[in-house]
Amino acid sequence: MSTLEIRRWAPTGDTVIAVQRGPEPGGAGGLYRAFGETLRGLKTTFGRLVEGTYVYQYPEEKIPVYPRFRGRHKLHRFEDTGLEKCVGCSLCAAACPADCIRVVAAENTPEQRVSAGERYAAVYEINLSRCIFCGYCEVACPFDAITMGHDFELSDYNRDDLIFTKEMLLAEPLERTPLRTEDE
Amino acid sequence: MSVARYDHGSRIPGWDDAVDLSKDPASIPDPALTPVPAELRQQIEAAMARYPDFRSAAIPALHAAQELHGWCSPEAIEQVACVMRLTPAYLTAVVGFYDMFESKPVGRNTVYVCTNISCSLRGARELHAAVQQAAGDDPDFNVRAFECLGACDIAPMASVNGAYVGPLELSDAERIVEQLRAGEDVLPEKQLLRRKVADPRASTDAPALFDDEDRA
Amino acid sequence: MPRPEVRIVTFSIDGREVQAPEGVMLVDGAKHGDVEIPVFCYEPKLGQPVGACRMCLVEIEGIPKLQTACSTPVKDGMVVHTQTTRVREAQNSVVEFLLVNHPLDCPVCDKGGECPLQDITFGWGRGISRMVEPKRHFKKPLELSPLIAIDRERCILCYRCVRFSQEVSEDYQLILHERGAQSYVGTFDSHPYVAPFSGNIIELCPVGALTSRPYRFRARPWDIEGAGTVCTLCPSQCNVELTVRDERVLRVLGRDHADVDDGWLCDKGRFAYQAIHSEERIVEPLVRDGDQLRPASWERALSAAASALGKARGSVGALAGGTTTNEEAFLLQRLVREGLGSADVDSRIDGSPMPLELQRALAAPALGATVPDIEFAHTVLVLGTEPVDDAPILDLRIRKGVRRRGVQLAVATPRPSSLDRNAKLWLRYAPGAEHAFLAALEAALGASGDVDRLCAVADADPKAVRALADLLGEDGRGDVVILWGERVGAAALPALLNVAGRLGLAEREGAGLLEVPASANGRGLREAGMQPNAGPGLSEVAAAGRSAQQIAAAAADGELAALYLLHTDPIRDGADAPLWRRALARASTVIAHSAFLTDELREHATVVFPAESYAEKEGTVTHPDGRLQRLRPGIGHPGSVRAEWSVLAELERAVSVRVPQGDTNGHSSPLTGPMATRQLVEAVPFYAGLTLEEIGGRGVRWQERAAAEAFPAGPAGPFDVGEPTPVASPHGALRLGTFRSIWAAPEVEHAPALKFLARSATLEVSPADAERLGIENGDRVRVGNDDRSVEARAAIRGNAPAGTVFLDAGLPAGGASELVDGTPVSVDRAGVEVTA
Amino acid sequence: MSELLLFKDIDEPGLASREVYERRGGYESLKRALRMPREEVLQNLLDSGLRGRGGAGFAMGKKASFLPKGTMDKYLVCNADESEPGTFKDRELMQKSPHMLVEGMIIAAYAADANRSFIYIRGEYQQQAEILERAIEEARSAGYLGERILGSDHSLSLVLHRGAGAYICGEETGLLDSLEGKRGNPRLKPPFPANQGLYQGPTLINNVETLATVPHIIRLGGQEYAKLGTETSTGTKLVSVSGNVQRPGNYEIELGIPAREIIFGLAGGPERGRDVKFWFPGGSSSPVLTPAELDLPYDFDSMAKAGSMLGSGAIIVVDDSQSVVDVALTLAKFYRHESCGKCTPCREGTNWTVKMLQRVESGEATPMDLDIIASVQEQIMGNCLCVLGDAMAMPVASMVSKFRDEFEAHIETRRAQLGLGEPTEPTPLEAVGVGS
Repeated sequence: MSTLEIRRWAPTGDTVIAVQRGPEPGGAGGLYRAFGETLRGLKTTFGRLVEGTYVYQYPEEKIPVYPRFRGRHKLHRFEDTGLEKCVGCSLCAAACPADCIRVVAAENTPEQRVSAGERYAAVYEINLSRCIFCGYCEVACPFDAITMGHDFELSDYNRDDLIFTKEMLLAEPLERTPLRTEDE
Repeated sequence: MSVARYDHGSRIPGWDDAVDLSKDPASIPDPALTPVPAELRQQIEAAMARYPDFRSAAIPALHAAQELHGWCSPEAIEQVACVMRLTPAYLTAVVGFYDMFESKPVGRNTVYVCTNISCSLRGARELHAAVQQAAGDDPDFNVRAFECLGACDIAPMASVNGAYVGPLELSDAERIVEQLRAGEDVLPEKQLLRRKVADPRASTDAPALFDDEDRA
Repeated sequence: MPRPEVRIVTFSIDGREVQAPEGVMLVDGAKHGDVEIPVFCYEPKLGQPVGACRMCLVEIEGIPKLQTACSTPVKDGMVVHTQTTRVREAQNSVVEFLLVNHPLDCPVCDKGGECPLQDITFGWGRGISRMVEPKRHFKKPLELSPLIAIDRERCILCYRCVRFSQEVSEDYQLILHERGAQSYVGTFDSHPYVAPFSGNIIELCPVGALTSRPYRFRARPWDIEGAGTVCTLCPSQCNVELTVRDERVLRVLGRDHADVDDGWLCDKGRFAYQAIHSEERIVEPLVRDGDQLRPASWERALSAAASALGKARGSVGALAGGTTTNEEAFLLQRLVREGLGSADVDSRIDGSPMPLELQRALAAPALGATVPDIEFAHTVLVLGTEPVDDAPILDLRIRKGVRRRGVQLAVATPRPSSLDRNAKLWLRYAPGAEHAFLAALEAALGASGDVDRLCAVADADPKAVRALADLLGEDGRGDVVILWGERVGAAALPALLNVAGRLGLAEREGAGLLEVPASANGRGLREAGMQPNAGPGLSEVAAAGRSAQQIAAAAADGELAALYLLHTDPIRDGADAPLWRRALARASTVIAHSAFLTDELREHATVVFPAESYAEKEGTVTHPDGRLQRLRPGIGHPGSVRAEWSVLAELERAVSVRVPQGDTNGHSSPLTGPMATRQLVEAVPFYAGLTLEEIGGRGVRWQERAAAEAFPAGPAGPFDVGEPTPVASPHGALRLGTFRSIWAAPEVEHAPALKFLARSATLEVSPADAERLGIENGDRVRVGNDDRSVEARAAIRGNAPAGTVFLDAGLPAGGASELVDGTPVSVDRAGVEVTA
Repeated sequence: MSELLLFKDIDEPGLASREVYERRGGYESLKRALRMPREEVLQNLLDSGLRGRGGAGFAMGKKASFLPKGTMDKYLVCNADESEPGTFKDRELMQKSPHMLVEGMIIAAYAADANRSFIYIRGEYQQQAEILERAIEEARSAGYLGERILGSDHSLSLVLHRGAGAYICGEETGLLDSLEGKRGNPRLKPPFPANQGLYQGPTLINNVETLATVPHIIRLGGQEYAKLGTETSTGTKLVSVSGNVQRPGNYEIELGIPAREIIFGLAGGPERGRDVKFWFPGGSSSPVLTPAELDLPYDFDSMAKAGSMLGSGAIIVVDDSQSVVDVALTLAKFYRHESCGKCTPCREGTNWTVKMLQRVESGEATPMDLDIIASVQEQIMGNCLCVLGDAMAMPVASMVSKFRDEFEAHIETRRAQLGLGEPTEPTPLEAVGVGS
């Protein structure tokens, strides 16, 4: 009575996902389990083999990336108000295993409102020469203010130029990396 | 001197109010700079003398100050604080804790309508609404729904300037207000002080001890 | 009250046998068994537990209801459970209740990451909320004072801040308004909460409801590093932890030390760190170039200083004060004495010279009281000092003793003290009449002398003096601690020593004298040899030099060619500003280590070396009770600031032909900070063998070490008290008393957050005098004596003694030091002609 | 039915004056007590078995005997902050027979060796305070109060202290804080008032009725008094009956008579055509009882056995025309208003309960909310600093458990009225709080 009763989950209809199970071990099924998957893999390999070689003419031609590819970070604004989503909480910096994020927060004033919260990031820098693109910052962000984009062309002539500032991260990348569609 | 007030009529800020940074911190008022009416000072000092610890006189002193000022205004609190040598904040904390201390300006005629359980079972909420309506927005009146006033035997009831009256009917609301306006004794026939004990053995004119018909 | 004996008891917690001192609360006792019991409202520093938050409920066998571990003392054989379903259920419930109205705005909350509520919710909460009703919402953040912001949404009403204001600092400004779920923390009638210790509530708050406005949003706990050191802005020398981010001090927190500060900090210590990063701070050497000071290289500055000093050999006066460390003081006096052949060094800038044997008698280990002694004494006498201004943290210690341990407090000061209300007895004497007053007290304690006559000289009430003597002197009444201010003056000290002798303070363990020096490291400077008549370790010197006052007079008369000012501004700190102005103008060379330029330095300094802040310093300081504490650099030097010990060492090398570098038989100039410390320790016999490791993070009292035996004992007394000079009894004119507010400090003026507290001259007048003079509260008045005068704002004080006015000292200009000390003053409304 | 003790002569005109009171045998017990040694007076109180009439029902003599011996100032405080809804017996006593209380206090102070006494009367009882003040003045001028009372070695000062409207000041430690001039927050116990109470001194705190009974115990003798009532609930008790009854008021009964006799016999029961739906046996803080429990003997133990309590002896009768939801909400609002705010479960628990009950009232709740209400009450019970939290949690929990059907029916009807349709069952994730 004193604790909250957790109701039994009784799924029905569409909520159920059927999973196909492989054959039971032993006998012919066991043999298939031992070699079948290997053979299936080899089929793909040989199938590709006959396709021949194709060279992507990078950088003119770019390999599309998968939707979940973790490229250069982006900072976001609210679409309706234009305010920055980042409140300068520094959780990304705390989560960053490479220690490449630096946030210095400041307080919004009624005259100058930058973010939706009380505070905003006065300085937001990512040192991309150190970043390992693990995506922890994205996970840590309580406001979905930072996400990993698809941009991977990040080389430069100067180390200092690889420290991306807030303005750079808020801006859309100049060239968009092609995105792979589902069946590609 | 005009006194800046918040929207709610009080100089005492609420939840949503920041402090006024232009003010000095409120320490114990300096007697050289805080005039206190002689009568109030004497009342407070008399109260302080009655207790082993002078702080005990905080409530009596605030009662006296409220009597004089109509509510526990910052001026009233400062005066008490000055005599008692306490910080005004100490007294503000006390004022806030007790229902009978008014931290906002109110009318002089106090009508507390009990709306607690026994009274509300007998229609106190309607009565409160009726009294409020009868008093309207007359600034002389302070009509409040009050928690149990300890007179459930005359439910629904009200305390009118300290005098308990009941059981009241809705029609009494108008009379209470009228009589207060006229400065008369309020509902003399319904005053608690004139009421006899309900226990039939104690009271000679109460009904018989057991009325068989009423037994379920 | 003597310190209670501690007995160890054994009890069982979660099936483990645990030993803990008897009488400690279960919460603390459990820690001995590595069991953590969550708490919010419990904070032993605040006094008796209130058991309000209910977070610490535990099950104790034999008691049917769950008990609060914060208020249940451990007893022998007690069996406690903290992990049962029932306890967990209760803990879950309390967390759930606390979160009912707590906004989950941790990402924007300054407390996030170092928040007890976060931690406890994580550790003891249910992890879910069943509350679907709207939470309360309020405007946020609101100002509670210029220093503190309050966010009432986040408040969990644990009472800590309110209890601090009511039971620790006793300013009683912060209260709970209303009742029940409507309660909120606030002040009277929208007055700000401004008090000397208000900042402590920020550290006490277990949620982000009270935040520091200067620290707001500056950093997150994972961005910062903590650096432990000692605050040297006043003699209290509180242990602090600096919050450092990117080589900047962003915050100062207390670093609990029961023997020093009890875990509290004053607002000056807490917020004045901003002065470290002030734009106006000098961060490079300045050398005079014609009539202007210009930035220069270190080489140039050092050689300029060395050659100027070298020219003035034998005619150099040196003063040290402020945050000067023992090492710096030691090196400076060696530089002046041995390198420059002058004996004129001093650290008592506003004091008069003090005979060496008196000094030795006063500093004797047996006669010294410690800070905790104040708390456990039977009677404490506060003599000629206002602790809240002179050593603020001691004010809290005295209040704690009175409130919690029944200490009897007596206050004897010329100016009404904020401790009067806590005192069993307080009395007033005329400003400057310490000598007469103490002589009267000694007579009242049984010495020969006419109490009434002496009281008349001191303008004190003989009845009160006799009552004080009774309070202090009754046999077998326990320990007496006398907290006295350096400003009582040298003349009064024989009588003070005699009073101590009559009370037998030297024979008692917890009794004694505790001096509040005028400068932050006053004791250390003197022990390091920064005195005209004593070398390091209070050793005798061949020929005594001039005291600070005499240095000023000599310089003004052209008898001294050079002045060396280490961390001190004599215009502000000295007793006679006009004399010092003349001295600085007349001296051909003025070398100063200063963090900020004053008008006088701008005009007269030859070389100004940038001074280190205490956050950058390395070295040791000595607490008034003899505790050597270690300063550790928390941040790097800004600009081209250099360690001052090294600057002094460089100068020593440059000016001295007798000190070749690397000479191991004599002394050599130190090359590292620890080397400087070693040289100091070698020079002071009673510091012998002390190492920085031994001092460590908590410090060590030299009196408690074996080397203390090497202390040069002074005469045993009784001392010749002499005849006190009668204080001026003015005819129509008023006596002038002075006081130095806690806020009269350059750090306060240069810290943006504290600027609003910076003092301007205020004249405290009694109502009777005000009426006679036709002065209203707040009027501008002109105070003058001889041919000098200053303008001040009149403040009428009901408890001020009639016939005396009190004027601010320690101001950069226009304070009491502009007037002639001890001479009656006249007061007129400003604009009216000053009567001669 | 035995003779009346407290209510004997209560309506005698002028009883509030010393003259009439003395004519009716007043202050005789005092004189008698002062002739006995202290120990004997205390023994009489112990023998009488008198249990405190304020609510907790702790044996009064025992409490008095807890006070340490010694020469320090000891205090007797009369708790006249009668603020439990449904209780109004002390008001009647103080108003009509103030001297009985004064006399009782002097005797109790003598037994406990207290030298200073206070009456803490609630601020709303303005008229009663004036009457008492007069009575105290009369007693003082007659030498019943002051130094060396009636030539004995007993000295006592008595100060009447008016409160200013706070239910929590009826809690003994809250009362002490209030009497010390602070906010009336209850204190942590231990230390108990008997050791460290008012101004940190030993303090005996008793209710008005308890103290007013003392002269009668001395008059009858402790053992004789103990013969009244039941074995564990001795003596007569003033019962305040209110709510839906025909003759609300105070009745003096011998403990142990059936509750039905009080509600129907004395107070006349509900209006004709109405039935008792439930009743509070001991003020609004007591868990409610159903009509089935009307025949229980009205005494401390039987009420406790039935899962409720006798409390201050205030019976509130609710008839079947009333909505239980409404009663629960009224009660919860009262306790929210009166919670001092010191401890978390009470402050937040009462607040949350009101919010939930308001949703039940308006029909926005689901039956699952009733489970949460019940669970929250459990979380409050026993976890608070004082009993105020429990005082709300117990009756609300009892109402929800005993009248759950009605609560559910209420929600349904309200939803129908508002056209909200069936309550949606929360998804499993919502049920464990994720996503809410």
